[in-house]
Amino acid sequence: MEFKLGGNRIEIEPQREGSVFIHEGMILHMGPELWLEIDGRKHKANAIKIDDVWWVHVLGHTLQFEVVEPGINGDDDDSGLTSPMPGKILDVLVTVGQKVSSGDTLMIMEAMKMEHKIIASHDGVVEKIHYNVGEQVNQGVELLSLSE
Amino acid sequence: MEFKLGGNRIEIEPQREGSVFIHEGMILHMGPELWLEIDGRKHKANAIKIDDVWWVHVLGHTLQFEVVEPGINGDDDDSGLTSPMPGKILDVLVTVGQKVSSGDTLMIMEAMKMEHKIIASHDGVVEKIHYNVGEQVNQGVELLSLSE
Amino acid sequence: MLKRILVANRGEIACRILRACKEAEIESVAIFAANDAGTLFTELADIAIQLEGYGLAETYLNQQQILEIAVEQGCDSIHPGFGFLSERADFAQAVIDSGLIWIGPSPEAIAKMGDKITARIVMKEAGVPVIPGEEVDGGIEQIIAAAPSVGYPLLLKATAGGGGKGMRVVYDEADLETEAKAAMREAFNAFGDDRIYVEKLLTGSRHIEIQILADKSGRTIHLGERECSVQRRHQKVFEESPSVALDSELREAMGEAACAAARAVNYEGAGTVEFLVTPIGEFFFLEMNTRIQVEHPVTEMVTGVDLVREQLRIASGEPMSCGQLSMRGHAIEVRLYAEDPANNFLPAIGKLKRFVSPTGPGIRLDTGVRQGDEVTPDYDPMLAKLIVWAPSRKESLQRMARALDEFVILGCTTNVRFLRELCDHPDVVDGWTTTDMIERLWPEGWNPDMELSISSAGLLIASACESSNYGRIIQHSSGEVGKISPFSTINRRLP
Amino acid sequence: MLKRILVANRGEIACRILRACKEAEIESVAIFAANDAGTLFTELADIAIQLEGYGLAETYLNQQQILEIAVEQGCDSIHPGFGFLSERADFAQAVIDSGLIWIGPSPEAIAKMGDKITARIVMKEAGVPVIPGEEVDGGIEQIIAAAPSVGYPLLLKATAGGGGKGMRVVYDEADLETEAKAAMREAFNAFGDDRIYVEKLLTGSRHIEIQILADKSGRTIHLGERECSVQRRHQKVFEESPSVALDSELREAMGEAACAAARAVNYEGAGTVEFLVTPIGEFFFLEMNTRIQVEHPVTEMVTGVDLVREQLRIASGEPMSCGQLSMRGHAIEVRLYAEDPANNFLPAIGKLKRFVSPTGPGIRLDTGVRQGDEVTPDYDPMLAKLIVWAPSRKESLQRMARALDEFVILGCTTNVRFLRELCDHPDVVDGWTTTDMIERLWPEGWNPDMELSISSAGLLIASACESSNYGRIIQHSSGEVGKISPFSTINRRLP
Repeated sequence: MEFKLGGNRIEIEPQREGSVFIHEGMILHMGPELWLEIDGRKHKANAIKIDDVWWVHVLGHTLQFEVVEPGINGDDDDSGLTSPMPGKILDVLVTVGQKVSSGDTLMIMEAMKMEHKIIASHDGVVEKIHYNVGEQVNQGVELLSLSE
Repeated sequence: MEFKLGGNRIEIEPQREGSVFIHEGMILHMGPELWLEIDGRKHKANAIKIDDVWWVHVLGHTLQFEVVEPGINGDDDDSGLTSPMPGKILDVLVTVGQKVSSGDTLMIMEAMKMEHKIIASHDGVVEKIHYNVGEQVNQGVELLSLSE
Repeated sequence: MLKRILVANRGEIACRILRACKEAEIESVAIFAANDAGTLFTELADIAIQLEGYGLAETYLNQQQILEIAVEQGCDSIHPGFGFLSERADFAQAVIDSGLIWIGPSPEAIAKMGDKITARIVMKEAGVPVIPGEEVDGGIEQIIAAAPSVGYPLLLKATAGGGGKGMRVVYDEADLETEAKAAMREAFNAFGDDRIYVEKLLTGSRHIEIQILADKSGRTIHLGERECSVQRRHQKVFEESPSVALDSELREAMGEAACAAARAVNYEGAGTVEFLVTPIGEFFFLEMNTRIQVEHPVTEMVTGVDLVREQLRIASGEPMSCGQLSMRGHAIEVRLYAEDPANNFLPAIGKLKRFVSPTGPGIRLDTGVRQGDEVTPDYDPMLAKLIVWAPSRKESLQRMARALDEFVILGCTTNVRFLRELCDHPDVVDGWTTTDMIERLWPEGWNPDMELSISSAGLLIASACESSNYGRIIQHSSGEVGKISPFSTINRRLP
Repeated sequence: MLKRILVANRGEIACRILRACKEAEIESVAIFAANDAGTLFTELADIAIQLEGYGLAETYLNQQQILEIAVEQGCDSIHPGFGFLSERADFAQAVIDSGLIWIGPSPEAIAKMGDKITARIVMKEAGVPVIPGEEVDGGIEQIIAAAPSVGYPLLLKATAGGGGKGMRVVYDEADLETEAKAAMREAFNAFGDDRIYVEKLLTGSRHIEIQILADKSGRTIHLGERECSVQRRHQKVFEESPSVALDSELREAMGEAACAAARAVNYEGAGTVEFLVTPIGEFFFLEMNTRIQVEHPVTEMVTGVDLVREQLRIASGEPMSCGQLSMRGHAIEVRLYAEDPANNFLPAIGKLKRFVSPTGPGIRLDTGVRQGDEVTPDYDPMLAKLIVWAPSRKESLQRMARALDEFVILGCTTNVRFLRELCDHPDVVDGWTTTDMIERLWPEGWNPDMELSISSAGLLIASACESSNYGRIIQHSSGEVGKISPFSTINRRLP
């Protein structure tokens, strides 16, 4: 089974015996509740799946694991200049064809009453600007295209 | 539609328009949450069905309504001498054939670390004793039969 | 400094103690019976060990097994909570004999106070006033012989007892034998000891108790009073501090008497001295509870002292951390029971499908359960305690009313509404709380003060939900997949 | 006595005020935008009225519409909470002109303190020390002209502002123009006023504020300090009282200065005077917040004063109810934000599929959300405030750590873990909290201090759940029946 955690792909195949799962010396007991056993100590865990992501709370930490569907091997580029959340474009600081360097501010958008900068993740040339000042954007949409 | 509330049967057919229900001047708005409107004021309500009983929390009160299946007209006698909860019979104070009066203590059972008396709901003669001292009983089982 | 504590209890008080351990950075070991697996307190422990056996005697009252676990798990101490083994001198002694620290007073102090007759005698000697009564040594004949000199109404109490178990009021000589037998049976089941003694029933009295703390350096202080007069079936349901019945003079006199009681048995740790206070302001020693008390939070909120953490400090030999006390405002605790107050407070069972507790300023919830938990008949029906604090008694009652209105519990009958109605009952508002209050106000039993529109509203909701298939949740989890067919639900839709 | 209050706010602070109304037995009217329908605060009001329109300007900032609703609903007063219209003198005046009571200080006091430049001048006159800076009147040229005399690093602040909006640190002249423009834009969007002024950035300082109360009888008192130094993006995240940096002498000096500041504008109600305190113990007036503050609960827990209820008393013309204060123990508040602290605190959205808050002694939760609620990008990402009280600062930090460990939130990224790590960070434990602390400790941004075993454990859990179909809930409610087929779930089971 494959997951993504913070952009990294991880494979895992825990040993399973009925409702008990084992991995790296840790034991997970699965009943109506989840109990994780490490060094003989049991800890309650919480997990819930939302869309393709497992949200896991364990030992005071909250982690998100995206399920990678078997067979799919798309090299989806996480460095895309996408909108981190729904909001409004306040300013576009570049034009199509402009050369930009990693770290340059390309756009400014407003969401949750705060301004957020959209910053170039690598050097390149602006190929397309998908939204203009004043437009509302949804979460996850691509705001600009940047050549490699 | 018919319900039982505290032994009484009540019939109700609220007016319905889509997700709005009306009864005796009260309006219920049904969305992901329940909002009851009385005299223009909205109050949040909570409801959940467990087995055949609707548990309703409204205006600080908690009520239970048992659904009466249409067609069923059984005059089930709620004055039956049934076990109010799982427990153990501690004492049987009557014998078969004994005449008892309403209010007489017939049995003593223990549950939740307390003693509870099973009391005659009407005058009658003990017809059958279903459990003896020391036996475990489940909730809702008939403990004794009493003639009318 | 303690390093690893075994908490020999369950439910709400186990949660309270386990959280105190966590905060004090002391490791904790919980023990649980099979039917408590997965409940809240097992979650809060660093280590949770399942007890073998069934029933109380084989599990939470099984001294041998508990001691073995404590030793195996490398514990250095045991906290007994309340109930269960908390007032068993033999267990305290066995803990000490195993080389562990007993978080509580000495076995001698427990024994003296636990035997209610010895306690009466010790208190008399220490100059603490006791209730008129007869220190009979159990046995039905002795009780019958002692009764006439005490007079009716009288109270039968378990010599080994507490918590209302084995306690019976007798108004008439005709009922004496039946009630005495019932009391003896209950006492035997609860404490393994069927001795009963006889006291005068002081009607119209208040139950007021004084919290004390005593450390190994010899300091003994009192932390003011709690009034716990509102009781049903001799179990407290509504507790507050301070009491409207005490002025500073009476408070100091009772506080002094409580400290004298503690010193008379070389008391160490947290303890409570219970008194009955008559309408004219006399007070009588009832008993001393040699453990933390269910209602300790009201004292914590008024004094700002963390009593459980002080227990841990004192047990480890440190002096208590509280200096000069600064009492402030008013606190009220209500006990949330799984019971039907409209049916003589009969315990109830069920699954807590909804359990939404109030939040906001001045609210504290000490709970042993959370949404989804099952209330079983195996244990005491107390689910949780809701405690509020506010600057004044009036504001405290208003806050409690607000909090109880917000509390939603579906799936198990509870006393929430009963508690809510107490908050604005004139006798409670005016402070006319006495131990016979509930019988006095509702001699025919309590029923909710419910306008017709409420039941009508409930009916509308139930019928609308039923006809529209509202809120039916079908959970597909590993264990349950396929058990419930969605089609059966659809079939039951009404036109 | 007030009879019916309109609460012109939403979320957590609306809940706080509505509960205070309930407790004070005053009727309450909530107003809500369409996208807030069904949220917690609308539940807690006696009457909830939906606002027409979309966006802040048409709803929560729509003075005309709010006033019309207040009059239509027969309200006698308006409580503005914090943010939104709370510091709008014109709104306060309009409320008064409509014949209603404004629960807050006079429009004149708001105007004087709200215009940061006027406030600086009034404070200088009242003998309250202010931060070195230039009271420029806005406009990019004036800012550029004033900067050199103030020197770098400097702070651009919105003249009409507060809450970190329109505030920018400039370390280098090269960035001045860009940052000033951004600040002006943000200020305009937040306050409808783009004026900016310039102050020296006092690095290594602490943000310490004094709570005051003033009633119509002329009594003005201070309720001690709150230290709010731990900030990210100039917004407070961790607040406590008392501050380790103040001794009783400095506390009294600052308290006196705060009361002088309040008296200088004939202040009425609850207010906060903010100061920067330098490492050598100088203090400078920052600004006065003429409203209830987000972090007011820490003062409530230390002083035992219910500040919101006192606001209601004072507005109705009664004297404040608190007499001689008795400060006790230590309180800490953390602000729970829907944000990703590992990604420069970027706000986050999502549905709160699990929201299980801690309970037990010394815990207070002031929340605007509960399990099942959606966090949208429409409003401020603050979800709730978790406040703890304990007898000492150390115990308070231990309690907060315990509480945050218990807090389970799934479905929306929050700063819970960041807050948890603050609790035992040596600088926090030792009290070395300064306003630049987060940048100082994590110059490259914060990342959770997570052992490999944690992510490994998470991975095990995710894979086990995925392969065993655990915890998939399909809800069949009226609106959703049939939307999700159980078969699609079964199909996705892995072998």
